[in-house]
Amino acid sequence: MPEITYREALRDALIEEMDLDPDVFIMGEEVGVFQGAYKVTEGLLDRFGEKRVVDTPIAEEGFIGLGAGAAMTGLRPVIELMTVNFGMVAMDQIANHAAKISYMFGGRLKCPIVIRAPGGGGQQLTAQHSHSLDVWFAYIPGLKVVSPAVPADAKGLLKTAIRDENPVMFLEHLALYNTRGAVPGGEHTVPFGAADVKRPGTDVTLISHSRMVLFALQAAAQLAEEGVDVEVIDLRSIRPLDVETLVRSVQKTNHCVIAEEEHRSFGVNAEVAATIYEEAFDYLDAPIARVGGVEVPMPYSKPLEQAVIPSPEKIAGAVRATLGR
Amino acid sequence: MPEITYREALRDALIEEMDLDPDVFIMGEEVGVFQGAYKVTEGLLDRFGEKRVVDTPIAEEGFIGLGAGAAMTGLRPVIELMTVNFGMVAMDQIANHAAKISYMFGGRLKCPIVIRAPGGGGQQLTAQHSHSLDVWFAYIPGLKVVSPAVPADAKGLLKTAIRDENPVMFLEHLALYNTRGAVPGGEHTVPFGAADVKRPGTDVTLISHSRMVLFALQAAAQLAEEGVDVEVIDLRSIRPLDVETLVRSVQKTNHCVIAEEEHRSFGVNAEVAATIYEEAFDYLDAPIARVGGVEVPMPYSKPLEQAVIPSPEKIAGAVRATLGR
Amino acid sequence: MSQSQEPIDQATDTDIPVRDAGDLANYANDQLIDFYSNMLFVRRFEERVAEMYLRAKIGGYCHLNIGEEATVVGTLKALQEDDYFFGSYREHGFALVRDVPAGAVMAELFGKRDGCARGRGGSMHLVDPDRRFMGGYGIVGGSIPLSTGVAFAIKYRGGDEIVMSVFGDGATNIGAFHEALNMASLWKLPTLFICTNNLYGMGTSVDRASAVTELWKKGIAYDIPGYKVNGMDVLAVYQLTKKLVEEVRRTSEPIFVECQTYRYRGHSMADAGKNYRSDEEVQSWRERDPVENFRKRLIEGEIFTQKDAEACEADVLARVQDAVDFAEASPFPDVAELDRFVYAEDE
Amino acid sequence: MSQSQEPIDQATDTDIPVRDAGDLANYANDQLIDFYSNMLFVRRFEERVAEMYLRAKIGGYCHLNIGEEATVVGTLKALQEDDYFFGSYREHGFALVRDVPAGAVMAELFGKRDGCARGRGGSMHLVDPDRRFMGGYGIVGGSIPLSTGVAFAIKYRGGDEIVMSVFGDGATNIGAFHEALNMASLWKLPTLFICTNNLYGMGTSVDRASAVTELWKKGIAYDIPGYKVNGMDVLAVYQLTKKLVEEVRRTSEPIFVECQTYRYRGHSMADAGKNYRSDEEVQSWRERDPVENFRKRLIEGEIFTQKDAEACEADVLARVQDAVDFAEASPFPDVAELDRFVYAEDE
Ligand SMILES: Cc1ncc(C[n+]2csc(CCOP(=O)(O)OP(=O)(O)O)c2C)c(N)n1
Ligand SMILES: Cc1ncc(C[n+]2csc(CCOP(=O)(O)OP(=O)(O)O)c2C)c(N)n1
Ligand SMILES: [Mg+2]
Ligand SMILES: [Mg+2]
Repeated sequence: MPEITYREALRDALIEEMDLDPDVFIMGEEVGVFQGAYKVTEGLLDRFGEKRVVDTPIAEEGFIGLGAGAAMTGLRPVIELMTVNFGMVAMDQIANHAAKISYMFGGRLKCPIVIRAPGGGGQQLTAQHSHSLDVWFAYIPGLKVVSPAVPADAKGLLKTAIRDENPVMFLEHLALYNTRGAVPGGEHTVPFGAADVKRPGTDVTLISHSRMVLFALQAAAQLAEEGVDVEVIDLRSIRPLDVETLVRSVQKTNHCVIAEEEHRSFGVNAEVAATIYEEAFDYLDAPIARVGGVEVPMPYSKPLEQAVIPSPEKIAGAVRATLGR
Repeated sequence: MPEITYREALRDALIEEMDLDPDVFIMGEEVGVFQGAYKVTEGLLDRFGEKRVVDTPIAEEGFIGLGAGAAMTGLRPVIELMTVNFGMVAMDQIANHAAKISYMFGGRLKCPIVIRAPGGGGQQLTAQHSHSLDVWFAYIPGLKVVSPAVPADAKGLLKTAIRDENPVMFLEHLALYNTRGAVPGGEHTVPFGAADVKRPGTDVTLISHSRMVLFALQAAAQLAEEGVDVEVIDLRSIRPLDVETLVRSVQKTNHCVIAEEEHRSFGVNAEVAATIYEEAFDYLDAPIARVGGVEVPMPYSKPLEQAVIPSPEKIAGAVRATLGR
Repeated sequence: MSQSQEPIDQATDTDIPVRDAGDLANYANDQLIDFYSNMLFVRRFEERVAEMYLRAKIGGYCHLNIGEEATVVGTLKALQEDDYFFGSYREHGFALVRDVPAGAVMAELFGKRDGCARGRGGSMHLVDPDRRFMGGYGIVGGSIPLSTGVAFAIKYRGGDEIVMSVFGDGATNIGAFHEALNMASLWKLPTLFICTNNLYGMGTSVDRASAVTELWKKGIAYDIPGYKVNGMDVLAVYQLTKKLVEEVRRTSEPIFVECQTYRYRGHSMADAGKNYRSDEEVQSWRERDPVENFRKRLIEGEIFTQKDAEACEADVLARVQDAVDFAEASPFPDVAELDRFVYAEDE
Repeated sequence: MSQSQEPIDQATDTDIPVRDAGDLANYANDQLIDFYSNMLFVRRFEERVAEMYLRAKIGGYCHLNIGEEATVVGTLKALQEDDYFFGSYREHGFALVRDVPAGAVMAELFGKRDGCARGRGGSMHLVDPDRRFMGGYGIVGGSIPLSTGVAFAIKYRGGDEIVMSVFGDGATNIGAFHEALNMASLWKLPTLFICTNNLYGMGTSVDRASAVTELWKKGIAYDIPGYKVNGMDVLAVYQLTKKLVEEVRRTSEPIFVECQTYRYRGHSMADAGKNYRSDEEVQSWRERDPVENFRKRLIEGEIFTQKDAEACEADVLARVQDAVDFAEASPFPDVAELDRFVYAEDE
């Protein structure tokens, strides 16, 4: 299998789905002439034309609402939110319109929109531009929320998202676009609601998603040298959550660490932890350790920012502590 | 102590603080001429005049931002968001501006704004108007989040909020305005970060906040007849969270149930649960039971809506199940 | 809180000629009677809704169109069958005029299984995709971006339908309005924006909410032509809207219309409608009543007789009663199906 | 993507007379030289920032004012000391002209302890309350409501300061802009809105983003008078702004000014600025360079000599170097203080 970047994987998924279905179109700030703020949509304007690759004004609430309206007629917009931070101006259209269309109209309308949005920190983008808002979206019934860590999942999940009949928040990570990985050739989709064991292990279950999966794998590699066999699970899908895979792993390892980039409190990690306790309480030999971002608005200064974001070392440390080593 | 309504308690707090400090003013939709959509601000326009009781256009992002700007100069706006649902159009000003002012400017500016917002369901207000968004706000460092269940706390927390130097989300509940309770006379404030044992008990810790505290107390009364002695704890303050009070109770009762109106998954309850497990794992004789709203956009039809919101019976059932009865 | 109360009949800032709306001779009798009976139906239906609300058959927020019937009927009757409609939470009348079955509307208000949104939506979220009635929405201004999205889809597919997007005066102050109108104009999306200016957003009069009180001008900031019409006169509204619907269809460019109208009752069933306006003001608008005055005109113009009017009244009342009966007879939705429709059932 | 490139010097839609901006005789020599040296300082500072960015001394998003110096200097020099300023993320130059110590600005860009935001804010969030420089903000349009809030506070307290609120052309399409301008006008909040129209929001030209491309007209939708000025001519900008600052102060009513300017570089350090505009376009604007042309004018007008200009250049470079040295010498913030300032330290 050829290695491609996360960015290319996303682009491939877009191209394949746009080739397959003329109802799929792309809309967002700088997706066309500028070739994408992060170049995910590079070349697509040339390939598909202005009709299907639509540059917008800076008006996230407006164009996400517009996309949702188009979706209500059966079109399949793939909206690029330049970064998830700008979702804050559009929350009403995402969470109180798109997410509600199916239910509040008794199933008589639907809204198959995909909103792609990179988030996360690590690039000195400071307080207003470094959010992980996964939990905001995950909390809302009517939305589906997925977040790939590696190119294969980026491609497979995006294809699934575009074909889904519901609004999907597709959460990317700014620091992943240049990362590489193998992607299966041919038609490749990844189902929603299926976590992925990225590294099997027996001693402890280490759960994360998005960029933190890479850090978790680094921590696992380091711990392997110390004789600790870590099972690394990538959530991939946050809503729906694949409880079964998580519980099965914990039943085997009896120990669990959750490492996420989000603010440590009130995040996705809390739900994951609470759920595992509910389903596997008697299997846990120690409380679940939660590693998360330090709870501050993201500072600009490099050493401060580095101190906010969980590192592989910090994750490894939490694993050791959980195992009493 | 005289019994007054939750609404009157809020109004008293506003009047007292406005009498004390000329920098305090009220702003929001229908707070003046209309006397408040839920009549909390009734009479205040007459008493304080147009300068300090400001009716706004329907522009939540605009007037919350405007309030935040005024707060940056040291004024103390108390914004009324007609309901928390309309906060969705203003999330950017709340979570990405007001909440960030202090930190991103290195402490050189501050933003002492209070945003009062009623939320919750139970009044057939349907999908777009029945949110409990507590977890969205609680997730954001830089915000403080409080939510009173009874008139005394409504008054005491609101006075504290107005005196606080930081942005405070003050979350009320639509179904509580007419409920009555005793409020201490004279100067009465309630500190942030302090949960309140609303009913002491020895067998199980039952945690909730806002309207659910009333349901929890009803459940406790019913269980008392069955010989189960429930300790009911009202969080009151969500960010900061009073972990100590929660943990102390669980160490005593060895059992815990959390009952919240919010959607059951990815809510405040998950953080409360995960934290208690972390701090009191060895004291828990059973997994924490979480009772929450059924995860659907709120349906209009009365029987459906009633099925969504946790009832005292459902809460009591969860307590029994946790105790193995 | 002073509001202009002069009659306003003419389109403004436009060179599209407007025929004299007052001339009944320009219309077939059937059409005039159809307008009348539709307005009457909205009036009587809403009166019954108010009654049912007080009897606790209906709950939640409930906003009536009473007083606004000429605007409701005049705008919607100008729309073609395959055109799309978006409304706010004050949309009962629009649903009825769009031929959403009255029984399904009343059943929805009752929260019953046979409601047009299967009891999930209630008063603010009536819907009927079969009639391209794309729903009522509860967030002020929230439906406007969605409506331009449907217009975008029409253009994407090369269709010749248009979208009618209805919202209140208060909605013109919120960001979503601004963003959506800019895009509609920039991309030439076939949308007819209809602002029902009933002088108040809840208790806030237009001049206390909007720096520019001539709301029809607001489109001009997006290069969208604006018109204002007397929203108490069904013929004036119909005539202008009809023209503009076809204009939008022909050019695929958005147009903005302000209909000057009034709601007699409070903002919703929870508001007595007293403390922000005078009784005299309400009375002065009642004297311009769109239903009463139109009936008088039809009788004076010998379009129909007093007896015909009475028959119409009886017919309308019977249809309203049928709707109530239908709603009463329908069961509540099955609680076992509580979480159906959260996600679209994948095909 | 065609953009008007005619010189535009006059205020429009106004009866306030505008003096001939070109007449150097209207200004004291000191003032003219002050304008020049400020523009030059912004230019050289920003060039050094670019260099430091490439050397990884500076990270994150970094947006420069190069090309926009006349707008930066002309607007800010018109402001009184106790007036307030709000900017976007493209605000380095504004901070410098507002006399925020250049060392503290550079140290902030370096993420150092002695930065004006103590290293927490970086390029987009420069601040200095002592100089009523109320901050740079990263969300397009997000600072506009805040700025009107300060104007509200001024009025609340009966002060006679004003607020200058600066944002880009792209920001005029977002909801916050609309909501804030409406309230500023409705409540007569003393705000001077300055739109720096540099023809692009990132790669999107004004005509691809805004249905109305004459941005100064956008205020009119809120009954706010609009002006347009040649943003490449510091005297034109200063003269108009000066007048309007005092007009806002006198009337407590908001005014809107569009400054037509241009950024030579890409949107940020991450953008080469190539694929959405032609080299010829960039070149044509460089020929109108605000710094170069003004220097020539000053020399031709015998305000100063070529030698003076060289001395000024040397002085500016030295000051930039001082700023860099200061930033280099400052330590990084103490990680132990990571969570300081999340909440205001209660008094
Ligand atoms: C964003 C938002 N803010 C506030 C409300 C509460 N609210 C409901 S209707 C209304 C008044 C709307 O007035 P207008 O647009 O004139 O419509 P009308 O009710 O007069 O038909 C308000 C403030 C809301 N639904 N949405
Ligand atoms: C709400 C929001 N959407 C998108 C962005 C990303 N973004 C940053 S600057 C920018 C362009 C702004 O253009 P303009 O207002 O013209 O200012 P300029 O950069 O030209 O000074 C965009 C789209 C943002 N910061 N905020
Ligand atoms: Mg109205
Ligand atoms: Mg620009």
